[in-house]
Amino acid sequence: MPKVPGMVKGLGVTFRTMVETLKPSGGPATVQYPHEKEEPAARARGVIALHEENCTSCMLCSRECPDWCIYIEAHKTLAPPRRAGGKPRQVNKLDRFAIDYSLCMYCGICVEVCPFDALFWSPEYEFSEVSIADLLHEKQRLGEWMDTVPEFEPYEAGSEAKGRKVPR
Amino acid sequence: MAKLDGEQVVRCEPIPGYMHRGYEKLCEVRTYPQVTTLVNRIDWLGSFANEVPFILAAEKLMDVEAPPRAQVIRTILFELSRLGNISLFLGDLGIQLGGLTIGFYAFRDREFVLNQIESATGGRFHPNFDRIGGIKDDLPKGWIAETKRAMDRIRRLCDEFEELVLGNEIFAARTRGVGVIPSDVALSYGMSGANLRATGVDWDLRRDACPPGLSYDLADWKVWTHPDGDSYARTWVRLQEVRESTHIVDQLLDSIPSGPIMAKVPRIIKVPAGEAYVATENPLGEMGYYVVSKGDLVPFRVKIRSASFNNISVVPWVSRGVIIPDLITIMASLYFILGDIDR
Amino acid sequence: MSVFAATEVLVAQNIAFGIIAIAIVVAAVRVVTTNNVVHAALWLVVVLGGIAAQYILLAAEFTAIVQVLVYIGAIVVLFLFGIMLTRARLGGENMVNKKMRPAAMVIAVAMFGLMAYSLWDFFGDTELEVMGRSTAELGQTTAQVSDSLFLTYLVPFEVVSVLLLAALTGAIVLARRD
Amino acid sequence: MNELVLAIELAFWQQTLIKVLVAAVLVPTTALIFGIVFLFKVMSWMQSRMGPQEAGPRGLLQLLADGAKFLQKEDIIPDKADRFVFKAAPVVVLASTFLIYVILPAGPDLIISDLPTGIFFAMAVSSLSVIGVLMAGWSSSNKYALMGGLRAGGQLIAYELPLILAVVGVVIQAGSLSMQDIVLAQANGSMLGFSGVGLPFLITQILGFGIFMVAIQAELTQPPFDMPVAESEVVGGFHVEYTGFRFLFFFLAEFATAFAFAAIAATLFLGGWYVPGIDPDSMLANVVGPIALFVKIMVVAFLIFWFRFTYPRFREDQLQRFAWKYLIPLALVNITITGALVVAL
Repeated sequence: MPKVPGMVKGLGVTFRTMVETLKPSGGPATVQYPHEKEEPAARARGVIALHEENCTSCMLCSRECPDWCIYIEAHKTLAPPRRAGGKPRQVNKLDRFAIDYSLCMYCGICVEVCPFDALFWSPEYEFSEVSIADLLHEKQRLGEWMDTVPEFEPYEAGSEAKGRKVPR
Repeated sequence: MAKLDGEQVVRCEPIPGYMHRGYEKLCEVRTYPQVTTLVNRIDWLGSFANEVPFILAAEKLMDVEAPPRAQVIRTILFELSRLGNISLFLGDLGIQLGGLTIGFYAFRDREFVLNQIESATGGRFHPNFDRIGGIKDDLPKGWIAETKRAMDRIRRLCDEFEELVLGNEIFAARTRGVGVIPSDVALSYGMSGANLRATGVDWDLRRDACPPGLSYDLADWKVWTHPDGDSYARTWVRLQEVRESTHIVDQLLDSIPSGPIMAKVPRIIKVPAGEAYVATENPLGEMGYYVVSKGDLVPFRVKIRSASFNNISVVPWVSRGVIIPDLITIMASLYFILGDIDR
Repeated sequence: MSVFAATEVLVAQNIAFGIIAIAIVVAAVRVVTTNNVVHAALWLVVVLGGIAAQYILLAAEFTAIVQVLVYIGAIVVLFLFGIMLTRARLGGENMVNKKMRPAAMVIAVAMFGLMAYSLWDFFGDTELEVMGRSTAELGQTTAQVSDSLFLTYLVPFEVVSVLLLAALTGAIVLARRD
Repeated sequence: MNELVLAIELAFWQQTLIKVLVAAVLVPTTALIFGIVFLFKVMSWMQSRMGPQEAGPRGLLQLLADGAKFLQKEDIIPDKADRFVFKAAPVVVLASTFLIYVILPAGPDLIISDLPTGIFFAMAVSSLSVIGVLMAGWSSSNKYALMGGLRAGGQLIAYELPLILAVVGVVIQAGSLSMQDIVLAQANGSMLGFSGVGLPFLITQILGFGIFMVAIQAELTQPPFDMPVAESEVVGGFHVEYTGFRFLFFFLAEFATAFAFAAIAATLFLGGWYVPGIDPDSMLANVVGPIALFVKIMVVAFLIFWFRFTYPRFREDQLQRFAWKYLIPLALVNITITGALVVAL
């Protein structure tokens, strides 16, 4: 068989792609964004959600954040005792928990260092704002995102990692 | 900056520094876990690969070693970031030479690699997944099968690229004999990676000086070289490297041992005093971290040897007397990432 | 086509001829008075284009198209090319030699007089025949041109071709560096 | 010659006006809009994308949307630019393109002006665009624009030659310069004694067709010959400084020229408006003709865009060498063979 010139072969590649795109089974590689949405991976780092009940205002996340974009304000208060008749416990009441998403690098260190499972990654990615100052989200908004946090995925065979649960 | 005589280059000198972000200095005020989030951004296309040498250097200082499962997964992700990086090189070369479609193909299939990186690490571009003594998390269920499909896609991209670009007479006319770098020049300028292998030097850190913590010995693979040293050779070597990389990933996926993914390390990491230099074969070439520790929470000094800086230092030598369109080909085929030059 | 229609067209033609002629004259004056070399070349395009338009009005289509192809498409482009490669400066140039203006004017007027006289002398008061303007006849003009070129004037045509070839070869010989 | 079949007798200028409006503005514009959007889609499909979707049904009105977008943009003229020349350049380029449509037959009677030297006229006016490009490049007072303009100029001059020489083969075979006659010659031709489908010159002039396609690819400054606008070398070439509707003019001219050259190629090599089985003198041909022509144009335009989105670009010197060393000699050989065969048969 004589050698097909490379230029003709190249034409074949583009033509094949065109046929592939038009075939119902193939389809284009792109999606029409506002109408269809791609499903991000369950681990995708979209936005950080806060489970407020678990937060003890220990400030670990705020300290470990590489660009210090987490703001926490809290005051000490007395909570009702665990057992009836016990002494009231002293707890930190969270006043403010805000993440400045214009600074956040989405590195995930805060989620990782949180010792009480208060921070979670949500794959939600549609939280853009018109003004950059509006990207400073307070704890109400962070709490709302808890609903979008998916369950942790099971691990691949051979793993010894412990499965975790998302508190609801 | 290029000084021209008509369309002929008299002298061309890269002037780096416009993207200097001071990483070496920033690293000195970040704790060891925080540094990985920074160094991710040096070569932003193969970001996981940037973490690895630093982590390995820290591990060397702390004298810990990641468990075998973590090592294999680390190596797989390392190769995935190489695929993500070099497949973009193939597309970028096409765009620089005016073939827009090639760029689209590269972006299309690179997406499969990025999706795999994302579903394992959570981050598409900046995974921040490597930890001293292991990796952050284990793989999710179904990842191995999905990655194998992605590798098939990448091999198909390689075939398409070979037909569309390397086999094309126009491309050959543009790149063959353009920007020839002999091996002694390449060595004296300290070039590394595919640029060096394209000059015929058979040198790959993955095979020749693989630091402990990566498990390339589990796979059976080949280092490709090309004797010509021109732009065509550089492209060819990279394409073979992508293909070889998919085979490495496939083999490693089959041989992931079971076990833990983290070694025993203290929660607050303090690295004992000492110095360590670890270099790995990154997508762009040799990347090394020289870490000096004084036993503190933060490194005392971090020196980063990135591949692009050395690779572009050859530009003044190679661009003498070439014409402008060839300069484009040379620059595109040398393949540098601005962040990797200036750090 | 009726005679009436033909004359009506001719009236329109005459008006168009006049308008274009005025435009040509204005453009021609600008060619020599502008300080900007590129502008001069572009005004020349207007002049040559206008002349092509006049040719069309005079039912000499073939000549008109050749005019566009050769003069505008090739010669002016080469002018522009040369100017832009060598002295592509925006804005006017003050180095233009203006001292020779009176002499140039005298020569121009003399030339105009000479040509006007010779035209007048030759044609005098000859009545030009009004041509019917049908496609078939117009087609003939092109055919006539080619017929006379390749039958009547074949030898001069070939001689000119050989001359051009020689000139071309000579140019290449002169331009070669080695 | 057939008279226009109209109930009322119209004065010459009225007829002209209607012809100009219908044939020069309405038809090409509509055809352009749909044609270009179709080509947009083709190129998207080749790149595994869907192409325009949002504007109008299936994105067919994308071009109008683009036009409206460009009209809203600020019209920037560089401070040091030669204002008048700068403003005139896009008009010259676009005008030279639209003049080509004047001689384009879409049916036995559907032609604005059946010049006896039609194809020659088309070649002549298409060479005018060089002037517009050079004007744009020079007046922008930008070194990249000037470089792009000069590259474009050199390229257009170099490829004008093979373009015309490739046409000469067709002209010799048809025995006429008139576009209408060329179509009829193909319609009345016969293939090996079988006259059912006529004789598209594509078959006899396959070499000429190849040269023509390569040459128009270069004339259109499209890949693989797009050095004048190569964004990695001269950052966009002669239209770097243009914005808003002036850029729109260049943009339109680029696609309209692609369309016009595709139309010429369709007429010269594929039989133009002629459809096998329909009598070329009948009224039906006037109805079917434009559609047939449009389909043929789309086929050729598809080829142009197929090449465009497959190949990387040549280098400037390779381009010139290719033109002078291969294309022109090949075209001359083609003419010689055609001439010899026409005389011999």
